[in-house]
Amino acid sequence: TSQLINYTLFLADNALILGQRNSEWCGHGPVLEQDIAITNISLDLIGQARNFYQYAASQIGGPATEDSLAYLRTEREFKNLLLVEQPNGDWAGTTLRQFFFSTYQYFLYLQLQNSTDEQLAAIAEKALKEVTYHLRWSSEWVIRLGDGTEESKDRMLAAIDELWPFTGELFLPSAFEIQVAKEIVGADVAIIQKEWQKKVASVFEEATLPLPKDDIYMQRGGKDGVHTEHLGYILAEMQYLQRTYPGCAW
Amino acid sequence: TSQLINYTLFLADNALILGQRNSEWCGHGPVLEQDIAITNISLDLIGQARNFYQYAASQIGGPATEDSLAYLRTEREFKNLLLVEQPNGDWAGTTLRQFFFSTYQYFLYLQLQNSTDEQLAAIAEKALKEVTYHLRWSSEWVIRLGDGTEESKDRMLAAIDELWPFTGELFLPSAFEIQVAKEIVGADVAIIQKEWQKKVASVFEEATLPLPKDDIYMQRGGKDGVHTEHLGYILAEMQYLQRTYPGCAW
Amino acid sequence: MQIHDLEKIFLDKIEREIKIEPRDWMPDAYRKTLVRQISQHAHSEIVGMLPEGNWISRAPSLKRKAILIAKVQDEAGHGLYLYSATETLGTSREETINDLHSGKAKYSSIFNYPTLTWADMGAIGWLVDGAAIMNQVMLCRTSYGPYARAMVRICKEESFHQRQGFDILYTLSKGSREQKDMCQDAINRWWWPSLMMFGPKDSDSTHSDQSMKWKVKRMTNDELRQRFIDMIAEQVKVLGMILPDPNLKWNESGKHYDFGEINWGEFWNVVKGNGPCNKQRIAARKKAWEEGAWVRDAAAAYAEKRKAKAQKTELEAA
Amino acid sequence: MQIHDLEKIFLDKIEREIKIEPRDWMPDAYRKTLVRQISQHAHSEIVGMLPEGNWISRAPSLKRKAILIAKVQDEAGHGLYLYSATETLGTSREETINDLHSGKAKYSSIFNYPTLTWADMGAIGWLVDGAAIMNQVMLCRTSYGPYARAMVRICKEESFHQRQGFDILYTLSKGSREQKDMCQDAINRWWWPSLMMFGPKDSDSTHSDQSMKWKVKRMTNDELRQRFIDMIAEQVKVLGMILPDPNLKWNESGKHYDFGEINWGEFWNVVKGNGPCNKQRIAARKKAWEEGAWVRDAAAAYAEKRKAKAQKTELEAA
Repeated sequence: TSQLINYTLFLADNALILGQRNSEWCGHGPVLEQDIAITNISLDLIGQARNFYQYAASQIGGPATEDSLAYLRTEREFKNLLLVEQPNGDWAGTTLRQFFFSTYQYFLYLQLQNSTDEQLAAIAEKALKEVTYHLRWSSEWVIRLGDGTEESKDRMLAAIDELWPFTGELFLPSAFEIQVAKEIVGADVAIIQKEWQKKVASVFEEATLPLPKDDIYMQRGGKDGVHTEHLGYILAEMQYLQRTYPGCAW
Repeated sequence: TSQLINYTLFLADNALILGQRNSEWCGHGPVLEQDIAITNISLDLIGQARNFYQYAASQIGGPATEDSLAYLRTEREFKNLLLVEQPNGDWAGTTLRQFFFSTYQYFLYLQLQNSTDEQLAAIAEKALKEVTYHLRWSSEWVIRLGDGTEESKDRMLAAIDELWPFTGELFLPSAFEIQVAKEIVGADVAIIQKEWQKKVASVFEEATLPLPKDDIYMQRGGKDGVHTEHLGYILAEMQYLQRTYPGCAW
Repeated sequence: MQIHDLEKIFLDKIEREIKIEPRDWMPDAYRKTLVRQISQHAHSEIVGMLPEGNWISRAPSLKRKAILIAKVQDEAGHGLYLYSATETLGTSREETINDLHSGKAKYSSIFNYPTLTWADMGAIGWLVDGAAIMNQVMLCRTSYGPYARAMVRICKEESFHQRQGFDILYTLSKGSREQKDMCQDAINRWWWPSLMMFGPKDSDSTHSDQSMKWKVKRMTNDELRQRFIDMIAEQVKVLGMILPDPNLKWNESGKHYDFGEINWGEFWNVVKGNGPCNKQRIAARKKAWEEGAWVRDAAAAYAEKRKAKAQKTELEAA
Repeated sequence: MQIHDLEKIFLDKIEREIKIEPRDWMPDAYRKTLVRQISQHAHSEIVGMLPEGNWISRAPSLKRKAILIAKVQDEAGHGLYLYSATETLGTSREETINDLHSGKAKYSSIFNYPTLTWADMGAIGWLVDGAAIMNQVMLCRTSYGPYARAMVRICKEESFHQRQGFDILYTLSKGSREQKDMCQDAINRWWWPSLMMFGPKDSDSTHSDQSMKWKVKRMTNDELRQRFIDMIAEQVKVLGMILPDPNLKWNESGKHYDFGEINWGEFWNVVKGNGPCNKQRIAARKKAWEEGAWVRDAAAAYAEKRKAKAQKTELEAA
């Protein structure tokens, strides 16, 4: 169904855009081992994106390919969460964004691997090992920076302030999520939310970081293609060659 | 001749790329009046670029337009000086870059307005008023920051260190400059260089800034399309819409 | 003279349509209202540079790029006029700007929406500037002289901007399928927020009554909004696009367009700081201001040096 | 034992192809040569991440993007091995990095050239990694154990990179007119700098003789360069491209390719710091290091806290 296509693209776009953002660190990390770690996460995410795009392309049929879906859609067609398109900020912002997202992705894939859609289930199952590592790695950084120096705590607090408003959207199911959850054994966003909150609370506690208050207003729009102003720039850069030399093999 | 086309494109590319760079300040200047001033310079430069591109398009003929020349050429085809594509840096970097370039452009246009090529002469003559203002404005900033506070002087010194290596290229005539100077009464780069050096020396003196030593190595390549890594990003962003929606009117 | 007499003279001037000037006596509340309103207007011009500035580097033709730069520059100019107008009321530009950065002063909430495609440049010109003009035309006759005169200058440029915005959309509406979609999409996203620009309904507006009496405002929010809707509902036909309101329909007896309910929850939410770009806009302004501090300091230090030098020369000459 | 005897044992090991290990006695000059060479090699890997990293965000397909990221990541890994190897010689990573940032330590000059088009990713893989491999294969047999073992690991990955680079160019060479031009242009720009990677001519090389005696190096600059040219001159035919050297031609009697004069003025100029990107590369590395200081501090502080806690727990349990 077309909602399954949208759902698959949503999964792909999330992974691609965060992979693209993380890869900006490549060669610029705070220490070599972490440069390698964040680049590795980037690579995993782009791998997941490719699997989802390939699946979406097979559903769409015709000339659609993983690359046509990644390189030839516009800012209003991308369905990724606003969270993943936010600028990297400093290392606190990047690791916190990763933590928020990996926690979400972990509980999402945990359910998806049991989906009746075999393709989605297979991709989720395979990716789950990677995401388990991303989650551990990013949790450790949130804890390390939260409970490190005064400066690192301040920076982590600023990152929370910056990114928290983008976490609500994760749990506001879009039309395609609702439809897909109905049609195939998909993911129940309410369950993900509960697990996500539990995990975040426990990591924040260990990190001696306060949980934001309940009444913070949550941004939304990504799933419907209404993004922040950042996405347009990401795509302009990412798609440049494909747009400049249409129809070429690379 | 095709060298006259190259020459015209060179004049156009310089103005466009510096206009594009300066326009990044729009809405972000250090004080409202200067935000307006730098934006105004940007506007003048883009206006000059349009005149030159239109003239180049008329020489090329066929479907060439000012927009096809600005939006559909690649990084290896742009002939602009490396100086104008350098990142804005801080206000010292931006005003110094403008000063170096406007001094150059002023003495260049001063000669070009007497060119036997009527089009070039007309464009240069018209633009000269604008450039005279750019030169005065940027000279004043170099003096003000050089002779302002300790911080502003340090920043101006850092900007000199950064940008000086890109000033040599201004006076290394390319094949098209040599050819055009021969064919039509064009600009004599050696004369521009002398005047440029005099002007820079006098403004630096008033600014209490030291002139860099003679033996600093000068970068080159822009005129032959061998740019710094910055230009690719400028073009990816600038050309995005034209590349994404080919053949449309806007 | 007693306060009572001064107030009488003041009200009498208002009554007789004589402009209040900076040196004239005026009630504190009048001054306060004006400072609030003019500075809010100034901030709107300055913050309003950001969503449009966002597309300067990506404008799709050199002509459009030049027009857009000139437009954003005009807004900076409007900001300048208006900061000057608040200065005539005894509030310095620095004070006014600090209030913006601290969140004490507001600016038009419309600029807290993101500009997502090139068509947004058209929609902002047509709808946002269009809505602003309704207000500004009225303000050309506002009772405070410097404000009214600033408005006269601003109005001329704004109506030019509105035409340019319409022209962007018009070109898109005659273009490719993708361009048409882009055009309709921008209208869909900007229509409701632009209706909110006129402020709450008259029945919910806190400042309106007194402002009307002082002739600071000369038409109510609802009156202006209705005028705007009537104008746009006609113009949209030229574009061959539709306004995203199923309840929009010509009311023959009232000779105006009826329209659907505005989402006031969203309105207040954005005013409170929760719009998509509130944080980003203020952060951009603060960054520009803070990173410009050393420049302003250097300029001041240099000016001081020059003055000292000039005085010395004068003394020696004397 | 006297120094004289130690040196005899050392030279004897070298002679008999027994690897020198970290705890073995070694002449100061040998240690110094190794630290200089290995750290220069490590820095080349790290700085070498930048020109290629420059195209990650713009890679033209997802597959190419993934391959490129993995490749740059490999280089970071190589840097790690090599920093570890310098540590076995008693030089800390921080020291080594400081020498890079201060300009005291060098890195391969090739990375001071800009990457201007996508084809440069191919040319770097094919030519730059290809030239590096020549050197590295030889270093797998270098006399210092940890260096030789690091090289074995590195060589495996590098030859993979070279194939990937060639594959990028191969695809371009079979593509559109623009792609073919892009391919030839990249070869034109990278050919001569990659020949310079082997260092000065043997007749002008300062460190070569002693290094050969110690079996740190096992082939001369000129020997390696000739091998490289002979290999590439054949491979370029597969691409249907040409090498930008009119004097390149098969020498039947010598069974190698003759080639034109290298521009040594350019070589020394870039070594001295005047290449197109020297400043930019070092600035990028320094920025990453300086902006990462608070992260490293926080990690250290946290580890300290954890250690203190663990000790306390241990004490309480005892």
